[in-house]
Amino acid sequence: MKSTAILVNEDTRVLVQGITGRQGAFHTKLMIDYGTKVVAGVTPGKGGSSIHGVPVYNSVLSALRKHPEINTSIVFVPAQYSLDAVLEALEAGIEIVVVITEGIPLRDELILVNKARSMDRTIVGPNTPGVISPGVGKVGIMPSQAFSRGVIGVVSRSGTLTYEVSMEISEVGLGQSTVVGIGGDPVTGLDFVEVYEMFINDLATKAIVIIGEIGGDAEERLADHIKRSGVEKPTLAYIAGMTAPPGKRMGHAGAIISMGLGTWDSKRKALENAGVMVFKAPWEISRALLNII
Amino acid sequence: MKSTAILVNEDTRVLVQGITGRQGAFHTKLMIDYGTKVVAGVTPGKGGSSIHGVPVYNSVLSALRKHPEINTSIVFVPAQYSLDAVLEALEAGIEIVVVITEGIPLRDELILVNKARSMDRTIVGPNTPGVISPGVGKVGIMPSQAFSRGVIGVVSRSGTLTYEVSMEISEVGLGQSTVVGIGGDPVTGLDFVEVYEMFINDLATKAIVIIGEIGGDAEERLADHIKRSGVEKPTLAYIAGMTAPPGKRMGHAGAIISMGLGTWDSKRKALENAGVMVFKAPWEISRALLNII
Amino acid sequence: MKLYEYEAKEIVSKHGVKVPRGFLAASINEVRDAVKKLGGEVVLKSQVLLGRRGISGGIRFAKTLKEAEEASLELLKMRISGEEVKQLLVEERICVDKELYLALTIDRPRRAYAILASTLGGVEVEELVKRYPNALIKITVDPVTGPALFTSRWLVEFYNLSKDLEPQVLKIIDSAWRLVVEYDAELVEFNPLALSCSGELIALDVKIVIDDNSLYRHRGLMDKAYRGLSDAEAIAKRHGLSYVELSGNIGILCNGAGLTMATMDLVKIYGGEPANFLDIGGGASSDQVREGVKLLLTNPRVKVILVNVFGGITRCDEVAEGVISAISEVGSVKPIVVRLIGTNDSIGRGILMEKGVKAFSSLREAVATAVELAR
Amino acid sequence: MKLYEYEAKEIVSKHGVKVPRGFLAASINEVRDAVKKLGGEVVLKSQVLLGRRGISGGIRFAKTLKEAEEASLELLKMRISGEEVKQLLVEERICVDKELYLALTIDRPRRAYAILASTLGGVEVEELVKRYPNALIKITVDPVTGPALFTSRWLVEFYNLSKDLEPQVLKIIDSAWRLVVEYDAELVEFNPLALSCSGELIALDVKIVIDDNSLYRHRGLMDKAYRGLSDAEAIAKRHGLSYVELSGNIGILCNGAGLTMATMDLVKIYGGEPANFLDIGGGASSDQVREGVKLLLTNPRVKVILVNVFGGITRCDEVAEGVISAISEVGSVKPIVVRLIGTNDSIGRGILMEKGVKAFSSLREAVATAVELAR
Repeated sequence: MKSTAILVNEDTRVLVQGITGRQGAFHTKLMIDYGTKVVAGVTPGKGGSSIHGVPVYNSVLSALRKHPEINTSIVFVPAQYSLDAVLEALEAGIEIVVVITEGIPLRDELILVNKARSMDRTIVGPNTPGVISPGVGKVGIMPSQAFSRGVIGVVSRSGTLTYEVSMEISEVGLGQSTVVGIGGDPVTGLDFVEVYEMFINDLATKAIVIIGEIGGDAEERLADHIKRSGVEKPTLAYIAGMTAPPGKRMGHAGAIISMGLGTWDSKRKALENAGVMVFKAPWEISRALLNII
Repeated sequence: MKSTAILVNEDTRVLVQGITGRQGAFHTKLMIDYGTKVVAGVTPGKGGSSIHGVPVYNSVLSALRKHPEINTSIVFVPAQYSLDAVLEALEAGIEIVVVITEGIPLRDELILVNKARSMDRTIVGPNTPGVISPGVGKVGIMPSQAFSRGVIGVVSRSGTLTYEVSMEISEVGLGQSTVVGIGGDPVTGLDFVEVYEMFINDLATKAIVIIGEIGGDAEERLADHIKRSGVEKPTLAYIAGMTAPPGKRMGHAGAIISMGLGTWDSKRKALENAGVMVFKAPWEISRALLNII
Repeated sequence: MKLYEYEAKEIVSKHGVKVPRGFLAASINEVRDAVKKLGGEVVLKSQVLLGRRGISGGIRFAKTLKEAEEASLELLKMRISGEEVKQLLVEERICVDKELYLALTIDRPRRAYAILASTLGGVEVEELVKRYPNALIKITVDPVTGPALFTSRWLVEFYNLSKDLEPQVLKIIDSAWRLVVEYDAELVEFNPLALSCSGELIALDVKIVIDDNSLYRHRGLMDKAYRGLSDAEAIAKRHGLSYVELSGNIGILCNGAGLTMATMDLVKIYGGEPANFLDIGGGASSDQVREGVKLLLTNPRVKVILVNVFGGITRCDEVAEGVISAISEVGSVKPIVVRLIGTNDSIGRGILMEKGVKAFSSLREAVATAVELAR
Repeated sequence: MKLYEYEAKEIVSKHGVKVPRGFLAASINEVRDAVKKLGGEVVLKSQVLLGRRGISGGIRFAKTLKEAEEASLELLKMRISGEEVKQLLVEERICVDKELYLALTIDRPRRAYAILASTLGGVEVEELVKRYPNALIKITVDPVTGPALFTSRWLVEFYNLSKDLEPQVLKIIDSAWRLVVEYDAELVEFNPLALSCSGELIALDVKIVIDDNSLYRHRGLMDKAYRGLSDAEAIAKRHGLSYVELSGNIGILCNGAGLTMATMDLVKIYGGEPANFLDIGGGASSDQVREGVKLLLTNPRVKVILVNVFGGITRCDEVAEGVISAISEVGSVKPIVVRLIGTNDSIGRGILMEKGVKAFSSLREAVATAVELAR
């Protein structure tokens, strides 16, 4: 499979769901400024208007009827309506749905993620900064200045920490092929393993950077996968939370039973055991990359 | 992908769900006689007993704990309990579930078929005679004498009609690689297209025979698929119901809206249009095959 | 299993869907009462389960009491696709602005339910699909969670209705989905669904078909499953057989719908005419076979009987026993051509032989013989 | 959000799950009344939301009224993980034959719910997973349809219980699933689930955790979300901030949990000690930032404040305004080290500059400076 970027490429045509909201409107402008082809927006009841030159429709159905080239959607609608917005995008035939919204109830997330998987569609998120293929386009909310076109594939569970690490990679002159935020919630559409495999198959990606955090077992599952498949491209990781006191809940990870996993040490061990280098500061990663590439 | 049979091969290890029932017990014997490796059976409440030398367990869980090599299940449980039996098999990790049971409510079928698909497992049926790879094994209820080892892949929506056509193929000396009944209900796990693709990738299969009937649009969908993918192996079809008066309901097809499709003529046209030869009697198929192979 | 229109309307109106005011009437007197209670123009609708009522003249409009009496006199004498018209639904006539189509049914390729909607109401759905595909949309309905919230929004937009009608559309969708969940409906059709001159959505006709396989969990509906069947069909159904009357003279009994249809096709190809479709299903007992054969033996139109069984889950010995006991019970002298093969076929053939019935193993020979005998 | 044990037991017992008889008591008098009503031996259980109650001595057994009085006197003075014990659950003591574990929770890798069951009840689940994985089974629960019928059959077999107990197991599973459907529970744990000497299944402890993101659809639970929080945590929560008190002297405020933890890690690496974790989340307003900074300014343990914001959906101008208005409201003279970068960062830096606050763009420099100032 050949590609020069994953998830977001030259053919990406974007629908913005919740385009008339504060965040939707603001980031529509930033995406357009970055060169992303934002084709249409949806806000029920606001059909007929336009935002930054983008026509607004009452439903995804009417947006797709007018713009059948749309293949990607970005969702800014409030958490209460996110499940319905995603189902609407899927039913209309959209391939990739990037769910920016934070705070969606877990059960709604389970339903939407499973629905998309059963239809062989891709959900990025929820609670994700989105996807950026520097120089090609961004479907997300990340600050463009942190990124530059290059050869490192970045996949992350975190939002802002991704910008931090990516900026370091940009500053040493390597840049990124694509940067994917899988989302910070316990249940996500794409997971580390799937994005990792996309990067392995991506011609533009020469090395892969994983950005994780304590809690859950997403990093351990990736380590398992790499151990089974063997390291095909240099892979480096940065895990936040090394010094977080055990037993305290840091942010959104929630009270979900961790099944004995999820500490910084368990993640580091699992990844190193699979041949992944683990670093303790964002700038250490970019330095190490310079030695590899 | 290399193989010498599809769905049922040398590695097939079978669990019989509903093994102590009249049909379950009878066909367990016939499957064993045919050489199929029937490893265990399940009937809740009958755990600890045995049928034709096959140990019976109370649950699929305990059967799999004792016989982790089981990868295929055949379901004979009454329609009321079939949904639960299939869910149980899936949860226990069984890869292929062959559902013989007839008369399962449509909504239950929709739930079980979707569940299996979302788990990347295979359901054959419901309301199927099962699968036989002649000389290798059978997981089904078909009379063995109609089949012989050979090079023709047969896929059918019908039960007994499959035996009829297969017997003709056996009698001219060609035999079958594998024979798959996808099941006669409006909703099935595997469909024509999926089994057709398996046969295309199967080294043992030199030509493919489709057995359809009027009603629904399964044959038309296959024709669409073949038209798009091109004819990669000779494909022949026999469709029952050429002389059935329109508007009358023949058997199980039900009152489901046919979306304007489903007549004998629409199926014949669609298939011929895709390069598939359509015949009007079972023996014509075997004669035509002789000319091809 | 189909419900009568009046039953369907009763259910959906309990769910909050608007239907015309109306009364059921089985006699001229009852029609008269209904018309008086309704006042104004009325519609008289034959309550039947089969056939296409509209085209058969089973629906009449009446402006006066007299017109209504005359029309109902005719209707109550009618037969539609062989079914007697015993009851009429007498309804107020609705002033209609626009006729729409809405149905919830199975979407086979997507393995889900689907809502079908069209701006061309009153047309049959097969017609819609074939001739006006652009006037039709299909919205997938998850078989577990049901219609998503956006569905009513899409429909209002597609139908080009005022936003105020969204709650009414939602009620209609909800009603259809409740019928799936509570009654295992496989089709709920509102056709036409009228936008009335006063701006309301009113279901002028409602069709509900219940999944026969689910009837065991809807005991209340079970006895309704026999309505609209002919005597022979009712007998067959009671014994778990699937029977359809045709016009020829060769009675056909097989196992499996596909094989039964194939046998009918071959009879035709050989120049014969099938008298029926009779599928004994999978794993039939000798009792079921006996009842099936008796149906054919006692049908005066049947000249020859052709039994074609390829045993799999069905056992040929059971079939043979059924054939023999039917013959001895009825004492008929009609020729019976039997073709038996598959599971336990040698036992079955032995049983038949003992009673002097010859069993073929070749389908071609059996069909040729039956057609020959029927000439 | 966690419920108290007594609340959890109230709910599941309404669902038909057996729990010990018991009374809530907030004083010695109420304890006395409860013991008298119960008769016999009792268990006194501190009602707290945090910490590990058993290990902390928060559960006591008493054979006599006197023992119960003495124990509750001590318990009602206790603090467990900083939380005051204000109420006790006084329960009859159950004669236990076997202790089991049963929970319904999220299975992240399968993107579903799961039932976890173990024959080793009374042990914490993390312990079970790590040390006794063979004594544990996991049964997937579909997030829409809930537990399949076979689940109770599997559990009865796995626990090696008598078949008669299957209805009781079913009730427990149903109760857990109803909590997911009706309350968006993310954890329902019965631990231990006792097989009593009289052969009944009795839930000795029940833990229910509700998904915080779902609280908008459970208005009745919303005010309960603040229980068990410290004053600072409650203030933070009210403003949509995520706050955890730590032991150091460098107050940390960032956007995003990952960046906040990373900043804490770096502070440690540079030799400093974080005073807290404070995540303002994504897209925070200047008001939220102001309240967050005020929390740190008014915390006497905080010597230096380190603000690290990488703007994405959060805008640096909003952050700068929040910082400035917190300073002017509190009038504090604590040093504030700000690192601002990303969306609208130049506007943000301008706002800070105007008020004499220097903003770094390098994370390294900001951390080094904060640690230096805290020495």
